[in-house]
Amino acid sequence: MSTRAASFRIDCSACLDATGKPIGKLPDFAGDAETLASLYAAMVRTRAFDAKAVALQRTGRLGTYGSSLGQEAIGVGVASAMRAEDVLLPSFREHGAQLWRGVTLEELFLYWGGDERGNDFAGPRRDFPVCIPVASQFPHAAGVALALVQRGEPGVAVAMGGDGATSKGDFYEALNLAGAWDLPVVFVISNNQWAISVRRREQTGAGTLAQKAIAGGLPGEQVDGNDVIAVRAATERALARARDGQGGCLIECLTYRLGDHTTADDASRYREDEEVSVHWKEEPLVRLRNFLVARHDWDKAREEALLREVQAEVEAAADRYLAIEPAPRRAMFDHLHATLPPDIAALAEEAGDG
Amino acid sequence: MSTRAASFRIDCSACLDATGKPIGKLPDFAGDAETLASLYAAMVRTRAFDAKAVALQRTGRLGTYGSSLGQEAIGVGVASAMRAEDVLLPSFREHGAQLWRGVTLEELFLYWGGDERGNDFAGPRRDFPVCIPVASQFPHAAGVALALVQRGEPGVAVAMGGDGATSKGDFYEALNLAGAWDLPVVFVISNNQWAISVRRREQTGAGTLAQKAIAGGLPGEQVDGNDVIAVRAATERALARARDGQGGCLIECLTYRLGDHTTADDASRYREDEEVSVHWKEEPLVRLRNFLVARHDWDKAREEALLREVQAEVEAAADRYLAIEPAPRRAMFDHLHATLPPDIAALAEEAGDG
Amino acid sequence: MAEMTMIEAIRAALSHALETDPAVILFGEDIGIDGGVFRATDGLMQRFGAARVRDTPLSETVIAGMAVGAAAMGLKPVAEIQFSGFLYPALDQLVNHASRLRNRTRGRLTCPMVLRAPYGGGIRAPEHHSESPEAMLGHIPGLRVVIPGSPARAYGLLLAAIRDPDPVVFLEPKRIYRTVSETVQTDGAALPLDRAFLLSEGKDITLVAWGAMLAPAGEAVAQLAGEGISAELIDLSTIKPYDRAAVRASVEKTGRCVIVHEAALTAGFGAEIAADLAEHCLTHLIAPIRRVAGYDTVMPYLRLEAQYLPDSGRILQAARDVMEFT
Amino acid sequence: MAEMTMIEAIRAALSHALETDPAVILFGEDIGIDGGVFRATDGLMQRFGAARVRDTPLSETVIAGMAVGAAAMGLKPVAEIQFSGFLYPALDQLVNHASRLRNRTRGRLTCPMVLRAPYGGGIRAPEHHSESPEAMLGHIPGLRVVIPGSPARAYGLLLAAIRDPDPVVFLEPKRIYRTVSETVQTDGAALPLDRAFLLSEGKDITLVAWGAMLAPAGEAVAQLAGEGISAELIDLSTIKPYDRAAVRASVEKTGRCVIVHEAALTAGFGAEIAADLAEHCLTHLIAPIRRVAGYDTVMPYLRLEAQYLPDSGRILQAARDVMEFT
Ligand SMILES: Cc1ncc(C[n+]2csc(CCOP(=O)(O)OP(=O)(O)O)c2C)c(N)n1
Ligand SMILES: Cc1ncc(C[n+]2csc(CCOP(=O)(O)OP(=O)(O)O)c2C)c(N)n1
Ligand SMILES: [Mg+2]
Ligand SMILES: [Mg+2]
Repeated sequence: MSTRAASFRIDCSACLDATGKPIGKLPDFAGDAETLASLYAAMVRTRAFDAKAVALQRTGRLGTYGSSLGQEAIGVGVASAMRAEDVLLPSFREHGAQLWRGVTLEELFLYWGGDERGNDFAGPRRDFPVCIPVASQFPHAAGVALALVQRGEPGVAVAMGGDGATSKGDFYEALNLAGAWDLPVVFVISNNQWAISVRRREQTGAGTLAQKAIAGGLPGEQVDGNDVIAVRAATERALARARDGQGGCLIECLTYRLGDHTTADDASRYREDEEVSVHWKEEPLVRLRNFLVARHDWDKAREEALLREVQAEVEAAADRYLAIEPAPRRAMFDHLHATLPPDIAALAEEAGDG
Repeated sequence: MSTRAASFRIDCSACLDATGKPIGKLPDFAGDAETLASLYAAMVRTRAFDAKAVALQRTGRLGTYGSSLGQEAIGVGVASAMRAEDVLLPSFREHGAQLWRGVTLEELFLYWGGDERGNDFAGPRRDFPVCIPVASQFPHAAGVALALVQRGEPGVAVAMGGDGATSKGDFYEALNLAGAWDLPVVFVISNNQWAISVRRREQTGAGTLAQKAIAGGLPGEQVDGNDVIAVRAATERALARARDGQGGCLIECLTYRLGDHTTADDASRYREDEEVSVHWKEEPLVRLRNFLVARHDWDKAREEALLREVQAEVEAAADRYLAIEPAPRRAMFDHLHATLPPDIAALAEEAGDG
Repeated sequence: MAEMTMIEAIRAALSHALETDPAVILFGEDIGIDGGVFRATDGLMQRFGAARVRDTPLSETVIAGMAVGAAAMGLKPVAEIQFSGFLYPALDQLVNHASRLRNRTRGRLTCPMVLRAPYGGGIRAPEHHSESPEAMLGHIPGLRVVIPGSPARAYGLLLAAIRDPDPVVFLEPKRIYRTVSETVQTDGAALPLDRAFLLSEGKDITLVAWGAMLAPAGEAVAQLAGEGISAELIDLSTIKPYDRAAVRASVEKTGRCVIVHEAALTAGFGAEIAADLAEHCLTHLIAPIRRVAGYDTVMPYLRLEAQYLPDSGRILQAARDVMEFT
Repeated sequence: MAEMTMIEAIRAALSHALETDPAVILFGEDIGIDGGVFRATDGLMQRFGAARVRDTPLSETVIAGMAVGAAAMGLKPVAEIQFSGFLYPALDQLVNHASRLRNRTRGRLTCPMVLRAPYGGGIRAPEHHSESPEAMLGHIPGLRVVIPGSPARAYGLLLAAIRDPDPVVFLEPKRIYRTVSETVQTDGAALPLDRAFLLSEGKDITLVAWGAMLAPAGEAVAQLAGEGISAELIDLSTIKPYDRAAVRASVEKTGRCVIVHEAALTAGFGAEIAADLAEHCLTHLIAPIRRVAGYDTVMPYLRLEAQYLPDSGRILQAARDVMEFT
């Protein structure tokens, strides 16, 4: 004899369709022109940074770089829902989130240019730097959330990773711990359909990535990740629940990686341009711009002013970055320990000033 | 706007209630007295081995040992549904499964007595030995299943672990891979409600452990783990699907650890006897015996004969084990590599014959 | 001040840290109501509450990773890995994060965490419960590795590890958790990290050991004394970064050295010590540097365990060989 | 027979193994249609099919664990870890299973697997992509660790690793994947494991190196020749178990030794080599054994990478110091 032990449901939310037309009722903030304009500007700024970073890498002035082209709505939507007291733990592809949080363009250029000083954020002092070992930031997020709870602070930890990251054990262990301890941590998965050359459906047999939350006893949901309004709204709901002591959750943001995996990758080896072009029709900037034009009288003049402003800002930041001298060899020992142990200090001497 | 993206359901099955009364329709094999008697005998034999192993440890003649007291129905139910060509990858508490598969009592005593020779099974040559690092057997099971598929062999990999094992990343990674590749592997979770001193509900926020399968896109179900008929039936269904190329699944067997975690543990430090006594009313042997008596004229005579026979067998095996001399020191190098590299051979010489 | 075993001294240090520093938090498997499988945290959850002494799910990766995240936020996590054999799933977090968080953020985020783990053989434990991984950990820049050699040193070094602003792996030689007691000043005084302890002075030969190997090494020293050989015994205590100056000074004095550890010989930490001497004290060496270590094979199950672990006999033999070398 | 770079030679070896042994199977991240991020498996999926050349989910633990399970069943898995910096989640499977499956089952189950991983610095890669973990792996009993030093050796040693009945970690010095070409006999002939290769004979000093460090070491040898110093250069090739006899013989001849590796100095594999010489060749040593290695700090990001990695200048300096020692 068989009885039902449990049942679950995963929902998917959206606010604007690909053309920018509203689908159903919009969240209140969508009525505020300033707010939406700032979200749009942040996405434009992110894309401009991306373009410059790729250009610098192509000319040997930056290291390997992973563009967020087409995924700007996720970083901006998530970060714009966060408060200063929250803590961001990004993957290597959430430049938009980092920039919104106050990491400077110059700091990002420095990091991707191969200089540790790029992680010494002047702005969000508690935010984690980019995490390269995939999914290893999720356990950190659990620890950050634990510290917030332990100290009675109001913040929430927000960890971001890709679809590939959901295959790793540390992602799952963190999810399970967050569920067991009801920690205030939000797991954001930027499902851009690819992990380098591996398709989303080859990554897991799960029909959605949101359903992985069920394994940890957390709520999971999908959202249109090219819809910055929907992403922000979903994140606001998640953060509100977490702040309210109702624990964490998983948000799967559906998007598409329009560019190569990184500047070291050649996506034409494993996917057709036709596939990519289809997704260009759904990218997040046009969509929000159409909505701004239709609802908040955005126009050519403002658009051009924004582009000029952002271009100038990015170029100026790139110039400042390029003007920064590499640190001296000795710097590689400066922050190994709070104070260098004698044993290692001796070796550091040997290294000399370089 | 929000739409449904996916929905799931977890069922729980049972055949006999705690008193041995049938619940609903029974599987065909339950009509066969011989089959049920053999399942009962196997559980009695497992319990007798357990008792002897604990006694030997208490008198310093065995190493630390983990009893399966109260969980016999799982190992016996699962193994009795398997075929010789299938491969078992057990945790450290599935003595019943190993014995049914043909591992000898003597081999088990040797292993738990601290002698590698106990893993050189004369019977099931492809079965894996006990796995001590929790959950690390699940990735092996994925590999075993891959090899079976690759070679076009009919077998299925059956990996068994505890409730605590479901918190580990390797459990999840294996589950996800099995789902992504549709591998013939069955994950059996013996949920005995405890991971040493940690309660099942402290282990995860998930309401069931079966639902963890959803994260890997696999079917998951619960079964009454004290009901050997139900466990065997569920395993038969799972194996049939896997053999049929329909992929793997997860079976959560609900049971209770009636004894200490191991002979090194003192459960009275963290749980009340009252709680344990409640579960004694649901243990698997009495339940099946009642059913045998009611349906298959099992009687006192057969019961006593069985106990005598099993006792004698266990004592004889223990005596043979105790008579085995430890291997010479040199043996620690015998199977390090197929042929000992010169570098290490030299060190082995130094070790001498011991 | 009291007679204590090492496990009691560790408990006393943890208890003192919890009392005196609200940022200290303990988590691990079975460290709460059960008090840890070796009782290192016995009574601490009852005394300091389930919020500060937490049982985790069975997840070593998240135990280590959570410690990194919590430490970066200013807590001082003291996490337990139940046995060092189960530390490997935590290694990625130690190598790629804990050891370099300060460095990669130029000091903006730091990682004042301690990861405790019982290690080593000699207690007839099951498979995978008796290995010695200190050499692997000792190769990780930015990480400290400490192994206490006595109850008093366990107390003082664990407090030092907890107070240290950087990550420390604290490996506890479980074989001597209860074998010896000594007087421990439970006054909250820490002992210095990165320093070796001179256990006995000598002029003829230097023995370097740590953890449970100090006992057989000590027996060897006594034996040698009987044979008119004056041996100096050094407890390395901090494996990484270790006290090169102390070891060099001793060998420059004695001209002879035997290094002892349980871990397999090849690429064991003894190799670093011998290599350092071969570079910096060569001209003082009267005899070859000998390493007495576990054999280069898998740690055998308990029936052969005693045949694998270095004992005073093997140490003595090596010392005599070195003394007789001409 | 053809001119090949190391990456081409590796591809040729993999291709030969797939052709000649149906038990061989390849899996890893992006090794299929993409041919691996360094193209080691370029075209192999297309040629041998997606069943034998498989893209895995992003799961290093299961990549290693699945290899163990498949190998125990008689397949010969050749798994790829995309960069050695992401090998740590696989370490538990290497230490606790792959390296000891044969031993713990007394030979009933074996583990003929190969785990390939590009390692080392020098290609301006992102954070975590440039480290050298060979010493940690070299400490694991039951595991072989091989590092090829040239295209031809990569071809022959990879075939040997695949044919070996036991587990091998095959670390590929990605910095020299494409820097040099040489003629490679692609006739399926394997080269011996556990043996060092003598790259140049000399009588005054022995240089021991492996992987990408052979290039600067070779430059140093040439420089020294110009200065009238005859240096012997040994490519260790198999790190564990290594060819102690060859290194000892060379140093007994030259009396001097400099060991070079990219990994951090402390507890790097060079320590084992120096320690072995300090025990077995002490009386032949004319000068201290020097190790030229990565500094004991975290591998810096690319802007300082060149300042961290040993170069011919540092090797030369060490060799000259050793030669001038009196
Ligand atoms: C643990 C680990 N394994 C492998 C890599 C190499 N790698 C870098 S990004 C990447 C794919 C990540 O895919 P996804 O998580 O979907 O993020 P995306 O790149 O699509 O944003 C891989 C395999 C890594 N960085 N970390
Ligand atoms: C990776 C790992 N961590 C810790 C341990 C120590 N340990 C042995 S059994 C156990 C609890 C296992 O609980 P569960 O999976 O429920 O199995 P059970 O013992 O209840 O059968 C622990 C923590 C281990 N063996 N492996
Ligand atoms: Mg992706
Ligand atoms: Mg359990």
